[in-house]
Amino acid sequence: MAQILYFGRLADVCGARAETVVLPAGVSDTQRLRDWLDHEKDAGGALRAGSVRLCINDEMVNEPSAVSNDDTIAFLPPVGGG
Amino acid sequence: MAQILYFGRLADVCGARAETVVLPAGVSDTQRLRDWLDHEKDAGGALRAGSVRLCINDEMVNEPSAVSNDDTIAFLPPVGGG
Amino acid sequence: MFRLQSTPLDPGAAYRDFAKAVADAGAIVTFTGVVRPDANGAPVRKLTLEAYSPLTEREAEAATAMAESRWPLLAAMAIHRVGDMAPGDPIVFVATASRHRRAAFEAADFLMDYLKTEAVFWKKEWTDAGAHWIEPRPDDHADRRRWG
Amino acid sequence: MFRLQSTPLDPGAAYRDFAKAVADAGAIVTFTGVVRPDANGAPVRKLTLEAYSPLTEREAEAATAMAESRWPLLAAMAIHRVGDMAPGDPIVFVATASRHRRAAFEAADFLMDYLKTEAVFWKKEWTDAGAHWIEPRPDDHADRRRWG
Repeated sequence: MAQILYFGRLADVCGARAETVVLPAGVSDTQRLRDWLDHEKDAGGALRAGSVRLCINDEMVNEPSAVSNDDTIAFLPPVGGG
Repeated sequence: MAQILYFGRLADVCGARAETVVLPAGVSDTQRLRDWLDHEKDAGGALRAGSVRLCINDEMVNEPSAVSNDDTIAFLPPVGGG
Repeated sequence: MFRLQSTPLDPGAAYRDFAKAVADAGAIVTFTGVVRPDANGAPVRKLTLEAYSPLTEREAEAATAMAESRWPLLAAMAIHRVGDMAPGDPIVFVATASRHRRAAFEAADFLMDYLKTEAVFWKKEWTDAGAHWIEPRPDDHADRRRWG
Repeated sequence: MFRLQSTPLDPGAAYRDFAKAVADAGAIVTFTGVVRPDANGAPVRKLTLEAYSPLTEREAEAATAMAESRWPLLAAMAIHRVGDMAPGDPIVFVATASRHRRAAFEAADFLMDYLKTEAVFWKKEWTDAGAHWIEPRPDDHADRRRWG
């Protein structure tokens, strides 16, 4: 099973900060993951937005990247501290 | 009598930080004061230097300015703190 | 050096610890970011800062290392709060030390621009008018671009 | 606000007093100038700072007022030591507060450039190689000219 993390406003949109999911056959890269999860969570495009970056196993990735049921995948909306 | 103040390195050059002097007749402006005191104190030009600014009664002055025996006159070498 | 902190941040104490460790410095610059009491005219009740450990720490460490390689610093550090804060609470403390002041000023300025635009944090502001997520202002991105 | 001080300067405590008085600030920048342990390779034994009261205070007050009129500050202050100091002792502490950070950074930077080049102080440095009076470096004057 894959671990999915939602940060910032995406946690509000998805109603969770973390969840485990079984990736269906065919959800094998980040593009397909975004499309599938956005539909599953009824996120209205929030998970597909270009401003949202993805992190796999605590590393920022260029997209598309492969994903599997062994991964922890984090959805990061625009960042900023201070 | 006029009060003369020497700051910074001018106190070392003149061997005093403050002194009272009677201005001779004719020492009526800052230019004449510089010439006369530089000679009196054997200051080797230190009191005549353009980099040394004069302050009369705690106010910076443009030169030449009038001086009298009622004044406190300060010789200020280049400043800088911090 | 970078540190996340979930307890209240004391910039006065942080200054002392930092200064003690850089005996050779001629110049020490600090920046403290504080929760403002109002946002768009509404009183702020709370600010929540969320980080993603260990990604947040790793990237912020890289930014302080970049500052140390770009300017002749004796030290650079940042402490950043996470969790819930009230107006007036410090959010972030940055300190830089160098022999001469220009390097310390520029490096602190650079680190704040990094923290505002690239550091891995999310901020939620709670006012009487509701809660919303804060993203960097256009000014923050413009400031960040000054450093290439 | 400007203050001359002949007793040791504690930047951590000065920070706390300053921050308490500016509850609305989002950004607080501080600069601390410290006596360096060496000069041209020789260990420094002592640094003596001389001021000319009330001229020094009056002109430095005017400089902080100029900073307050030029940038949208909530407050600006400087504390400057006089008398004898040892390596590691703080000489000067500047603090600025504003809603956004750019104003606080620039105003602190400006005040330090003023203090280095125009503030009415004289500095004598005592090393094993002898004592000499320190005047502003060319870099200090170049920095000062940035503000017109």
